Amino acid sequence: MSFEQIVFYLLAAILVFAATRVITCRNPVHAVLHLVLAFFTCSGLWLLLEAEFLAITLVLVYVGAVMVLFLFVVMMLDINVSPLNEGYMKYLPVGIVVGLLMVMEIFLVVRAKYFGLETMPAPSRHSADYSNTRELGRVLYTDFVYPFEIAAVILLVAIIAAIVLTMRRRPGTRHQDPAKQVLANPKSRIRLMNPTAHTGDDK
Amino acid sequence: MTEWPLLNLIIWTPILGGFLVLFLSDNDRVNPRPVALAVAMITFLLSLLLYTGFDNSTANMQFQEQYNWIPVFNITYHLGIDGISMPLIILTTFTTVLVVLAGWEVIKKKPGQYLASFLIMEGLMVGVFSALDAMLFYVFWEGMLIPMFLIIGIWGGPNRVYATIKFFLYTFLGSVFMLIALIYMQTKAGSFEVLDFHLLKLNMKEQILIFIAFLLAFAVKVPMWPVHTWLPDAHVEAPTGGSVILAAIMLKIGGYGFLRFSLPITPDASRELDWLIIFMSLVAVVYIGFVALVQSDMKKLIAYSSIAHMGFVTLGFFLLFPIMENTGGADLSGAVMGMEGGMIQMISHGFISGALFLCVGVLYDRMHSREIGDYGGVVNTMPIFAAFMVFFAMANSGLPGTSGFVGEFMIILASFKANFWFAFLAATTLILGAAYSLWMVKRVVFGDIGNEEVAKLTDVTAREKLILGTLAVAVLALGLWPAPLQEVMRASVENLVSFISISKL
Amino acid sequence: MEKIYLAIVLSPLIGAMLAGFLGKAIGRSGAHWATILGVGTAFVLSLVVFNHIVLENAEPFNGSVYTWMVSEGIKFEIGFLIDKLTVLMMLVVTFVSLMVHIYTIGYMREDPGYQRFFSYIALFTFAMLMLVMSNNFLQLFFGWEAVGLVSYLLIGFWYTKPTAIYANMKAFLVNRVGDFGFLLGIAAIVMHFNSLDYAEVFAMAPSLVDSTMQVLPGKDWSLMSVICICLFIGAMGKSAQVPLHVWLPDSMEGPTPISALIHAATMVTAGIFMVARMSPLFELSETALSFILVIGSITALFMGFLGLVQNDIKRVVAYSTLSQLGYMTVALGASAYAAGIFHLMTHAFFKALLFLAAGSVIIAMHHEQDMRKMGGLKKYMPITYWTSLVGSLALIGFPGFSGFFSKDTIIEAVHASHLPGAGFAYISVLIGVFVTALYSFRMFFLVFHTEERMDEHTRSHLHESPWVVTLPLVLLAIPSVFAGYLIDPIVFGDFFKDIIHVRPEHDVIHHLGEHYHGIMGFVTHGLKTLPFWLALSGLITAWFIYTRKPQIAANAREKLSFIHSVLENKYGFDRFNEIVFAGGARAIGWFFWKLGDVLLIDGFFVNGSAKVVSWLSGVVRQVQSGYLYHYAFSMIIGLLMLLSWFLWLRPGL
Amino acid sequence: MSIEASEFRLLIPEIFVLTMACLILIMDLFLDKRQRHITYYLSQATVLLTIVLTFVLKEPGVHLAFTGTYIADPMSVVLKIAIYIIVFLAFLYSRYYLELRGLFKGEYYVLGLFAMLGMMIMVSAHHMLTIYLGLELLSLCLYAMVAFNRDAYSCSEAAMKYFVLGALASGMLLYGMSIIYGATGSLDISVISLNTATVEHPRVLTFGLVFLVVGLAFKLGAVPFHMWVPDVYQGAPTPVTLFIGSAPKIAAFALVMRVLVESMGNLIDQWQDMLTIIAVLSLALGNVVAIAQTNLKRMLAYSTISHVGFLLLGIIAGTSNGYAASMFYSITYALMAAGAFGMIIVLSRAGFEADKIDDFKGLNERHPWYAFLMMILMFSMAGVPPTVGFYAKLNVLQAIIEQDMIWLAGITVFFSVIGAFYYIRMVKIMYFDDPVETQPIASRFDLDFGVTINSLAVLFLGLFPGWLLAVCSTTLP
Amino acid sequence: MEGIALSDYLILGAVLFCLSVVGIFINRKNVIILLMAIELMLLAVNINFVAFSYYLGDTSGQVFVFFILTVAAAEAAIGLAILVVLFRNKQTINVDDLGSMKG
Repeated sequence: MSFEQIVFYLLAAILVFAATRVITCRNPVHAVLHLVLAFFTCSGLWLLLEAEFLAITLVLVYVGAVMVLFLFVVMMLDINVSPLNEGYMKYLPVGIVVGLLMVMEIFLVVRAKYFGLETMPAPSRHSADYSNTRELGRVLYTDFVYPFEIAAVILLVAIIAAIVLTMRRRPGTRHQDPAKQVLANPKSRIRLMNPTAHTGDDK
Repeated sequence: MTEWPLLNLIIWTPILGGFLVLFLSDNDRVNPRPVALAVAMITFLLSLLLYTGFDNSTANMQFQEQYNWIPVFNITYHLGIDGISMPLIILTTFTTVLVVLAGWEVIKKKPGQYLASFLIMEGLMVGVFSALDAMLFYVFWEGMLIPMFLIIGIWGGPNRVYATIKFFLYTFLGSVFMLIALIYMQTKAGSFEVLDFHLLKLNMKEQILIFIAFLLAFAVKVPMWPVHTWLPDAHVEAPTGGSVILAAIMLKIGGYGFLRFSLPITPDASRELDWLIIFMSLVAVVYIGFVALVQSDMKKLIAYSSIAHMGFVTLGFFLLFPIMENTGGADLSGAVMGMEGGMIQMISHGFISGALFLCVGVLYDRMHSREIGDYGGVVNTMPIFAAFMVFFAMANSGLPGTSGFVGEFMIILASFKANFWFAFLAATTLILGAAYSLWMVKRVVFGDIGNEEVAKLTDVTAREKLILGTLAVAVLALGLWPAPLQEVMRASVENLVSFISISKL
Repeated sequence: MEKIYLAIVLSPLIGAMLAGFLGKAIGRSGAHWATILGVGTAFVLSLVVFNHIVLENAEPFNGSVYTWMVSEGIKFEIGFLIDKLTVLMMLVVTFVSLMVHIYTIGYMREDPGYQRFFSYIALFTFAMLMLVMSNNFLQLFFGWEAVGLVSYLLIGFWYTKPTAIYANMKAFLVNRVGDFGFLLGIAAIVMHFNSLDYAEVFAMAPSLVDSTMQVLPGKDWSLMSVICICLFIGAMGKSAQVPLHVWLPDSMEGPTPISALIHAATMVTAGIFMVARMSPLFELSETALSFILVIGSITALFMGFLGLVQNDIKRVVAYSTLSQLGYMTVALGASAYAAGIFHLMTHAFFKALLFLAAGSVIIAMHHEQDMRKMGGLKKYMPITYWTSLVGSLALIGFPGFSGFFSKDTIIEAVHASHLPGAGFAYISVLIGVFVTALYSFRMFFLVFHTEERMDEHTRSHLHESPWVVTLPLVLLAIPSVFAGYLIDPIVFGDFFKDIIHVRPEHDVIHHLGEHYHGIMGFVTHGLKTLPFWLALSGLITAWFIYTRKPQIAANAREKLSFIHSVLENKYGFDRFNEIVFAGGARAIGWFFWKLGDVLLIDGFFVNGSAKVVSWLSGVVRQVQSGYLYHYAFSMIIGLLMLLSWFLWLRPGL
Repeated sequence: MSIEASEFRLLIPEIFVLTMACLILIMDLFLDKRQRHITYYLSQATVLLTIVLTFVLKEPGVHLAFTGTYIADPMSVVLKIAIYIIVFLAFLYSRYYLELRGLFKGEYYVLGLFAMLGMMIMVSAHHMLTIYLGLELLSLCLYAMVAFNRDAYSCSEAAMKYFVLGALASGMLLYGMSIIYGATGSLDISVISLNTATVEHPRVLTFGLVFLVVGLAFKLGAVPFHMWVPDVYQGAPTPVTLFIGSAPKIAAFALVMRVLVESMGNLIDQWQDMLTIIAVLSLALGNVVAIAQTNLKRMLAYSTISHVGFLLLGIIAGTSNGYAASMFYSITYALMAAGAFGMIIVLSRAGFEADKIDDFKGLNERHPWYAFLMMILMFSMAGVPPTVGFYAKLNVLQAIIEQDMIWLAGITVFFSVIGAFYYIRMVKIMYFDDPVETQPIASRFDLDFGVTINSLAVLFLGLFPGWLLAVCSTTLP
Repeated sequence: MEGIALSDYLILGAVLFCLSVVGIFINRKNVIILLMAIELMLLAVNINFVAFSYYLGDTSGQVFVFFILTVAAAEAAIGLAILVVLFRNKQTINVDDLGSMKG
């Protein structure tokens, strides 16, 4: 077994373990952390596949941004650690059966018979001066410029959507409105009222 | 031939007139009734031009009009009539005039919508009879359901919702399978032209399936036993006008469908399955006759009697095949008579059942009951009405001299040629028809004044007299001299019979 | 002449329409004048035609008025066949009708439906004339049903009387049963002869004598027998032969004039006329003739018995009518068509007379019809009395009266017949003679002799009827006596030559004719035969029992209580029909409706499928539980299924 | 590979929409609450101008651009214009609804425009990547719009369900794409289409295909991937339901065309069978379950499911006739759905959603014209002539019967009869029952005008369907 | 033969994919976990793409992954936003409580 293989199986094992924990953890914080672990191992795997740029992006974008966002939300919402209820146990066997079935089915397709080394030999490694980043960058701004623009729009939409959905003026909070302050004049500050006296016979 | 697009006028005058009525009456400012009557009258008069301009000697389609409509599927807006459809069109326009009159004072709830529905339906029904493009036919055929659905549902009796939904779904179920058959033939023939369908070569299996699809549609419409149960409900709940149109015209569309579609398109399947139709027809005559006997609701009784009479129609249409079998195809005598008898029976039933429903309507308007038990001795307070009622009941039981006799007579004569027992069972209608008609008359019209309500009845108004009188004249005229009607259809029927008798295989 | 024929038919129709539609405008007298003028015109013109056809011996007329329609080369026409048979019938019909019209003026004087009544009877005259003058089966059926319609309307004339409206429906329905057969007969004729025209059918009939048809699979029946029996079933309905006779006694619920006109003189004899008219067909089927013979003789005898126990004056006459119709039918069955028609004619006169006389009595008795409440009317109503006597004597066949000639001929003819059933028929008609005499004079004595049993009030108002009533009585009495002398030309002459066809081997009339030596000879011969003595003994028995020893009748009623109750119940026909046919039909209808329509078709298939769909809808919507994981699960299961199927399980991979 | 400047010409409508959306977004910041309608008018103007632009810039023939990621063909032009029209209607209907509920914010229209942009991208996508991105652009906008009414719990619940399931479906779709990529070595539709013929292991392709079909079925809302549809339709604010229920069906059709027909055309035997199962299940479940509904939006959701079944039938036929039929179906269905939801909006007012079936009771008494319009829509959905819904069904049936799939046609019409029940029940409710609601229906000119035009278009297209049918059949290869 | 086969990566992807799928429906408590399961699923897809891209020697797979990462981030943002809205409305993100609409 080559070194690469050892690394692969090790990382794969960690990945599967981390993924399992993500879906079984009762504490969402733990789940997030396991997901982070999964991302890390995955980026390791991608390095094996010579996708250095993506591996780095995964760590930077995912672990650095998305997962932090997750953690932030988890903390912000202050959700109780839910107790392991019976429903969970009740559905777990079904889940396992379905999951196994699905793995089986997929396995039967992606197994070595179709995607083994005989049919898909590993390509030779690129030379050291090969830059995965440059390669990606080149196609990204030429061949895929149109999708790239769309991706930008998607991010914009995400921003708009997130703001629309979550930003709100809390009632009861006081905040300054400079425009109003500028427009203020003495007349609007004081109002003279002429209250009528209560006579008692007006009903 | 005329340069006027006469058929188009007859179709669109009432439809556009109907919308006019609808809009005029929107705010109850305009009385919609005279407008509707005018539209109906104009349409009727226009349709008379069809009769005068009709060439009896040919079986070809006349007054044809053809425009491009949906070129993608070769669907054209193709109209035309022959001797089979022409009488039915006139029946339609005639009946609509009466129906408009019949609802004159009685309908107080949204009269504009009511009249508009009838006018629109009139146009659609004429469209059904004159469409020569199967898809156009289907559009009219289905479109017709909408106004009828509303008429029963809005102006109907207490159980109207059940009845109208049943009516709609029954007919819808029947017709969608026809749609499949039509499309199938379009894929074979390349267009939806009915006349192309007639010439289309189809093998036995195809024919049988198409025949069954048509049967579902037409049997429901006719209605034939055992898919008839929507009719009593629909009739009972429908307002008088609705019942009249339903009985007088809508049922005829099923019969017409057999002549225009089933028989010429699938002659071999028709021959193969003639036993089925004849069985269903005879069951309708006998079984339904018995059922009619025990009805306590006048409209239900008449509805069942309609089913029995329509059984005659389908029987008459399919006598051709047993006759062919008997004679080995050498002698077709009887076939034409049966088919003509069926046609005449359809027209006559249009008059008679329409009239009977109007009679019930007259009573219902006064007493708001259709139960036979609530009446008795009506003749004492409404002698003129009683005369009409007895007359139409007699016509319903096929008294010679009335139109009810002509078709039945011809069909019994023809069915004897097919099989003694067909004639035997068909002729039981003489007894059963008389039994249920007269028993009803006995309980409703004759006798001593049944109760105080009856004592307070007033006789028919001039308007009602006019309507019933017109129908009575029509019934009598047709019974005493059916030749003018029969000559119109003869060429077409003879042509049809000879066409059907040739196998397509 | 054609215009005259048309005028004969149309003048009563015009009268009827005037009286019917314009009844209010023209008033009561207007109505009776209009109709009497119409019918009178018809009668006079009938005489003209009689003169033309019979006396001038013109060729029979056979032509069409208009073509109803033509289908498949078969002409459906309205047309007239005027030959001697027709003329005879026309005369009888118009004459009796005219008499009845006149009589009605008196009889219906106080009825509010006066105009309507006149309209109906004039309409009836029209229909009956159309029937007898027809030259084809279509029109025959038209007239056949039209007279049925008017009969229906007239029986139910007093529409508030429950019994009347029951009776008229019964009459119509029973007639419809007959028409059912009749129509099948016509259909069979159309099928095999391809024509509706008498002449064509008769001409073609002999060539089809050996053809057969299969009614029941595998059994060949003679075509002519089937046709004739079917047609005769029609006649059984119209002419009230057992077992379709049940309507006739009940039809007495109608006003008496129509009992005389329709249910005695004319309409009920339509069946007899029809069979006589169809003699070229009936002659070809001995089976049918035997059938007719047997049915007729049963009717003749057993309906006569029923006359013995009736107390309603009109019902006695009605049963008598049934019995006499049986005689006519027997004559037809014995191929003595001429005798049958002859009896039809004489019977028309004397039975109309008897009915009208009974009506006269009823008027006098203030519409009391029970004989037990009459008696001794002779002195109050002399004209009625004497005319009744004439009628009764004619009825029982007393020598010299018209009935004697016709009835004796029938009895002799049956005696001479060799058809199967002739023996039974002969015995039946012989006994019938005795019975006829017995009930006729039972009625006669109970009404006009014996002690007066009416109440005081009625008695004080008893008087002879007005002239409009008695005039027809007298006018009818004359032919009741003398019509019999026409036996010479009608029965034994060649009056019906070429009209009525009799095969030589059936020709009993010819056989009788060999012994016929003039009227006087016939009368004297009649005095020596059994029927006369039977009639006489019947008369005397009646006289003895009902005037001398009334207790005999009472004793006999007690001793023979079983037979009496059978007779009272009219052999149970009514009960049987009521339970089996009427009740059975209702039960079947109820069964079909409730079980077939409501339960099976509507309940199970229609509403059932609707229920199934809505139940299914309710069940399936539970799957949409609202929980995300269920939704996800459904997607995953869907994915798995698709994967499994398409990757591994699908056949043909 | 280089990109010609002329290729941008094809992209002008998209660029225009994007620019305008951004402009509106910015401008909206400076608008006072009372001036908010300017945002609305601008958005509508954008949509209308886009119609003009698309129409003017259309070029005959098929044009690929941006190294095959973008396609401009007649089909895309027609579908886009249909989408614009529907979006225009959707914006029109939403205005008052939002105003009355304090939801009248510029972002709604901006999101709507972005969603439209997403649909435009989907329609014109010719690469798995653009397909995916277009789809996500649309989906993200829709997720946000569903949750737009932040204070309504049902909205957020619906949004959550929609989001999770949508992401799951996207994941499946992506998984499928990855397998296809692995099997054919490309993500470009033309290349995939070429390579499918020579793939060594067809089973792998089938495997990927199943995932693709599942993803598409989800977007369409076909059984058993339909579970989100009723909840989202019911929970979302009515204008959003209208938006989701109408135009995206057209885009989804385009998606199916691109993914299945254009790229997987060689595997037609397989996806035909898959779609058949899905279509039949959709027809059955949609029609049957709709009967039990009391909420009109939910009922229409189930009705959508059944309509999707119908739409799929045309694809199943696998002929250009069939595709044209589906195209016609998707366009006309979008029109009908827009009208039906529009009617709900018309009847609603602040605090009253009018989304219960019973809220329509006796509408004929209260407002005959609305009742009439709704009736047209209902009959059209039921497929009763002379409304356009009939031709949509006719077309589809014709296509499958042409392929001798008569049994399928039989099943289809059978379920459509069941379906007819709940449509005519609506008519029954409006015409035969007595009104429960007594409040007069506020009449607003542009809203009235919108529903009137919308419904009458359904009728008009029913009377003269020829031209649209011709457009559909000529734009397809 | 030595070396890591493509199938190994694919199987790993499959396992992750299935885990995430199972995660979605066995998890009944916490919506956040669902969001994470979705991230996991995208990760599985990404592994597939990257692996294919490598073995096919084609960069477009990696480009795709790049976009998936972008979209996933956007998706996560919106998903979390919805989650926040939901939480504000109901004070819970329990999946079991999301059941007001059904049938």
